[in-house]
Amino acid sequence: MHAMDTALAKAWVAAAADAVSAEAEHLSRLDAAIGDGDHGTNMDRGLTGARTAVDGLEADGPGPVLVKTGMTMISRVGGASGPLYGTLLRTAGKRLEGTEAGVADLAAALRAGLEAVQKMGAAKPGDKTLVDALYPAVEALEKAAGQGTPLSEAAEAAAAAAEQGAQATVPLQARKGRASYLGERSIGHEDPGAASSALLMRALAGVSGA
Amino acid sequence: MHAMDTALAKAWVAAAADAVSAEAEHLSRLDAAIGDGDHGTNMDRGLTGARTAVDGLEADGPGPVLVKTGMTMISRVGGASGPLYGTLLRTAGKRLEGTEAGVADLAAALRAGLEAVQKMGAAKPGDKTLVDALYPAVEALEKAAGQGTPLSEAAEAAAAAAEQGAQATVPLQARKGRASYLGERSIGHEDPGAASSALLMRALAGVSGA
Amino acid sequence: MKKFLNTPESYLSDALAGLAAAHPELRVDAENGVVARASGPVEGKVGLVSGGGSGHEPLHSGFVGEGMLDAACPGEVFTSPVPDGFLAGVKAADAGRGTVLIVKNYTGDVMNAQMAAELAEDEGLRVEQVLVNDDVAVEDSTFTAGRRGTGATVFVEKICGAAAARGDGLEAVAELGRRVNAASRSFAVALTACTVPTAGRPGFDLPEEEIEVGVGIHGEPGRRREKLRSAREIVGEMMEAILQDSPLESGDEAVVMVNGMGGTPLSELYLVFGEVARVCGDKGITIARNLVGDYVTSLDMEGCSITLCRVEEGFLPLWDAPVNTPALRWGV
Amino acid sequence: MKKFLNTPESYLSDALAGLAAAHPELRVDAENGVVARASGPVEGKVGLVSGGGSGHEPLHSGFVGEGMLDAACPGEVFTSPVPDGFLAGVKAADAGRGTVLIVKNYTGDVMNAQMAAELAEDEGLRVEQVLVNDDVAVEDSTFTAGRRGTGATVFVEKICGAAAARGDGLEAVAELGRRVNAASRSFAVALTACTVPTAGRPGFDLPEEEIEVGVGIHGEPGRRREKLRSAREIVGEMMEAILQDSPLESGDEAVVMVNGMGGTPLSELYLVFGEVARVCGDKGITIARNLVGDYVTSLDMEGCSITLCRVEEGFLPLWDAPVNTPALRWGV
Ligand SMILES: Nc1ncnc2c1ncn2[C@@H]1O[C@H](COP(=O)(O)OP(=O)(O)O)[C@@H](O)[C@H]1O
Ligand SMILES: Nc1ncnc2c1ncn2[C@@H]1O[C@H](COP(=O)(O)OP(=O)(O)O)[C@@H](O)[C@H]1O
Ligand SMILES: [Mg+2]
Ligand SMILES: [Mg+2]
Ligand SMILES: [Mg+2]
Ligand SMILES: [Mg+2]
Repeated sequence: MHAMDTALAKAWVAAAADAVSAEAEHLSRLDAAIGDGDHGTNMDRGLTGARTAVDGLEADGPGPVLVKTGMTMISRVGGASGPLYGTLLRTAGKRLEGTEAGVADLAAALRAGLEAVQKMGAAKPGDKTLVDALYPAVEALEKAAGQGTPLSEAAEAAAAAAEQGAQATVPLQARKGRASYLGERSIGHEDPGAASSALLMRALAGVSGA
Repeated sequence: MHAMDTALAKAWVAAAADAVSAEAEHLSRLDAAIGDGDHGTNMDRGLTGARTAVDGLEADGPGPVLVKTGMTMISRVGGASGPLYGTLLRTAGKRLEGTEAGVADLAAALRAGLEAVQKMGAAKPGDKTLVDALYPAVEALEKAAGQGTPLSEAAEAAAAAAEQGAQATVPLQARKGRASYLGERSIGHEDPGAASSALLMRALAGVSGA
Repeated sequence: MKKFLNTPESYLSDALAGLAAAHPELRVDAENGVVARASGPVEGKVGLVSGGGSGHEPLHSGFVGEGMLDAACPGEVFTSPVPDGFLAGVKAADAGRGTVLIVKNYTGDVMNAQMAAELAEDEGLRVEQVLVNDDVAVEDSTFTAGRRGTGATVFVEKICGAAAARGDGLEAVAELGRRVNAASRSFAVALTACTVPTAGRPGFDLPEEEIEVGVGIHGEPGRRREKLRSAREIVGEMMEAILQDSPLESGDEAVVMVNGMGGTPLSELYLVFGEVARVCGDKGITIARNLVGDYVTSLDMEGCSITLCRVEEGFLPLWDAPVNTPALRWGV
Repeated sequence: MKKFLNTPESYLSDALAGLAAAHPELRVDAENGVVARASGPVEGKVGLVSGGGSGHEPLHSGFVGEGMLDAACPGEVFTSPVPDGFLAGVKAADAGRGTVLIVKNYTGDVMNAQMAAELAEDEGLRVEQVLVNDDVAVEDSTFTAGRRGTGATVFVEKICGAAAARGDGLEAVAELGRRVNAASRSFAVALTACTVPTAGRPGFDLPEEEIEVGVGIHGEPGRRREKLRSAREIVGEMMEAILQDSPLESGDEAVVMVNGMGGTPLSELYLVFGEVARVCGDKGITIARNLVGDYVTSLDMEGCSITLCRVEEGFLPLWDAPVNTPALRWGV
């Protein structure tokens, strides 16, 4: 795969929905430790809805697929993750205009999405949020774009970076979101939002590698 | 001991209070199985109060000691056991007029008390109540009175009969009091009121044997 | 045992102290076991008193006030008040026209109240007792202590309270109370046992996935133990027991209470009420009025009871009449 | 998990169906996530809406009615409503003079409400938001998501509701809500964790003899775990945290709420209130009004929160003004 087209975007959403469904209980359990235990249910509800919403969508490019996914998450998820993931994907999707998106297009789109997320939630890397997984993932995509890496490899690098970023949230003290209420007790647990972000990037690698 | 005087009556109340205090948790546990778990606390509250009440009582005979004990239980215990034990002892005490009560006097007094209890609570032997312990105890006293047995032996016989009667409540289905709500589930447990009645008769045997 | 308390022994008096602090309109006399209106007996009105063991809050002290009780007699936890307690309640309520004493049908309550009534009559006070015995879980009740008084107590207290407030006489208020009781049936289910403070541990062990069916309000085990099922099935069984025994027929109106036992979230009680409403709809019974919430509790027990009262001539206006108490308030 | 429910997934909609059956004066629209007055928006009045995750009943739907909210937006259990939900609430409340949207300070609630407010404004509706953030358990709040909104929400809803009812304008109602929030502080303690239906098990394990101090209302663990102590000591610690941060000074009046988290018996809440009253007495603070009961719950959690609001100019008449909702009712 050298670029994302409509079908690949839809496949991404479907794969992400599958991955989150399979890991929903795990995500909720992570959230129970430092939050309110609903992150898996929330993401599952949103992505299951999004998968159905984009399934029959007539779109001549990946942009509308991501926009639709983002909008579905906004209107189905609620909580913190709904607006954040919704904004991420809606903003990214709006940036993708052609029938196909190369690695550089995708990197730029997700950077825009990430910036919107950071503006909305005021989280910086290190605050123990989904930004900690998304930020290195976008950086990895940008680096791959600069080097002309094909999508499959770029997505693989992004997934690995996201997983590493999620893992790196374990020793951090949360400064944003519900986990921040726990103060020092938030240390020692993986952030559920970072974990779900890693799942999303891993799903992208999975469908891009085909 | 051939008869009960003021001192012996007071000693009985004190010994009964001690015995019930020591067994309060056990009595409440019996009550928890087929009732509401307060019988030990109830009896303890009542008899502790009665012991104090009769301690300084100026009385020239056992009658007023038992009347005072009964009245204290009525105004301190509540629940089913307060009025029942209160009536038992108050009625019995009223029947004892002299400075001393022999076995026959005691048997007649407790018979009168038991009849008042049965009138008040409408329980017959076999209904799985304190009557199941008191009834054979009074019969034993009556028998001893007929045979001219000394008080120490008579009380011993009454205690043994009460203990046997209490034990015999285990296989019965309750027909009176709170345990009756359990229907067949009341079978297999000792009735707490019968158990406390046995403690009272055993306390009498203890102080009479000295 | 995990509870907000200072010592198990001071639980009741500390809770009553808090009640007094929160409600200056009540006179709380912990020593004599009476909670009464601070304003005293109401001139020209029949007195209304109810009492019983504590641990069922808001019953009865939360129902003292305008349009409902004049006094409540809280006994020790789950233990009937002593005769002196009931008597103190009667004295706090009596304004010369006599007092109706509402008694839930438990051996202890009945005997202590009876003694109190005799003592009161010795002192020249007129007392009429109303016995509440609405719990259909007790089946073979004719040979035993009879049925327990549970949820219908709230209905009797509310309707008699309104009748007394409008000026009805002693016998009329008592007779009305008996009619309300006769028209009412209840059934309860527990998900967990409650813990009496002085006992320090739950009254019975109930495995995960099992429930006690036909429980009372004193932490005693129920008639039988069953597997936990859906709310719809549980309510179906409860309603069947109630309706089998109730005077309610298709076309009738009912006042319905879904009551929490102390540890049940309000959302679950509403969920249960939804199921009750469905059954009533199926049976052609119209729910004229309802209460959903904690009214007759068993300390921290998780569980609920359902009470249905057939609406008879005159009940609804009295139900709707103003009431102003800590736990029930409308029309004022 | 032991609960009265049909399926974990239908928990919320079944509970809302029950709410609808019990309260014909409410219009319950489970699909769009709105509970509103059945009579519609009130001509000439500023609309008042509050919303948030479900599981805190009676908050918010139990506070819809005369003198309080026009609409509530119940999200999924412990999950902020989506923007469409908040928007539907605003539309159900708006009578042309604008709507005040009360939002508890949680990341999700704030973001979803903000999106809804923007959508509403796109449609030409005026929306003022009032953010509630009264929980002093969150200490280093300036670097984080800030303080949580908990018990003070009830005070804001009641006082703003009365102000809107008497005809105050949009900015005035919102400004008053902000003042009430600024005057309020809360602190909560849990004896047990709650169980979210879809999770099926308690959010955290809490050993017998230990409590969570500084918990929120979403089943999250607290700031720290401590040994269970006497109610007097626990309340002493809670009050210290509140008073250290509160504008309350000796000589001031306060409105005080002792709130149960869903599984706490009323008698324990009164006991806690007694301890709160003692501390207030010691500090020279007069309790002008109080609420004791379940108002802002966390499903079946055993625990309680204490909220103190300093009485400022104009608060008390609005507090005392008539209110007629399922969960709060007086003066009507
Ligand atoms: N301000 C924020 N910025 C970025 N991400 C955030 C922020 N607040 C929360 N999150 C993310 O949201 C996740 C929680 O999502 P979720 O559990 O679905 O919502 P809620 O916290 O409302 O229950 C957290 O693990 C975190 O990664
Ligand atoms: N009608 C009755 N006649 C005789 N004894 C009774 C009757 N009802 C109850 N009891 C006795 O009272 C005991 C229970 O006493 P207690 O637990 O103190 O009161 P309560 O049942 O009110 O909690 C029973 O074990 C039984 O022996
Ligand atoms: Mg969450
Ligand atoms: Mg008992
Ligand atoms: Mg008892
Ligand atoms: Mg949430």
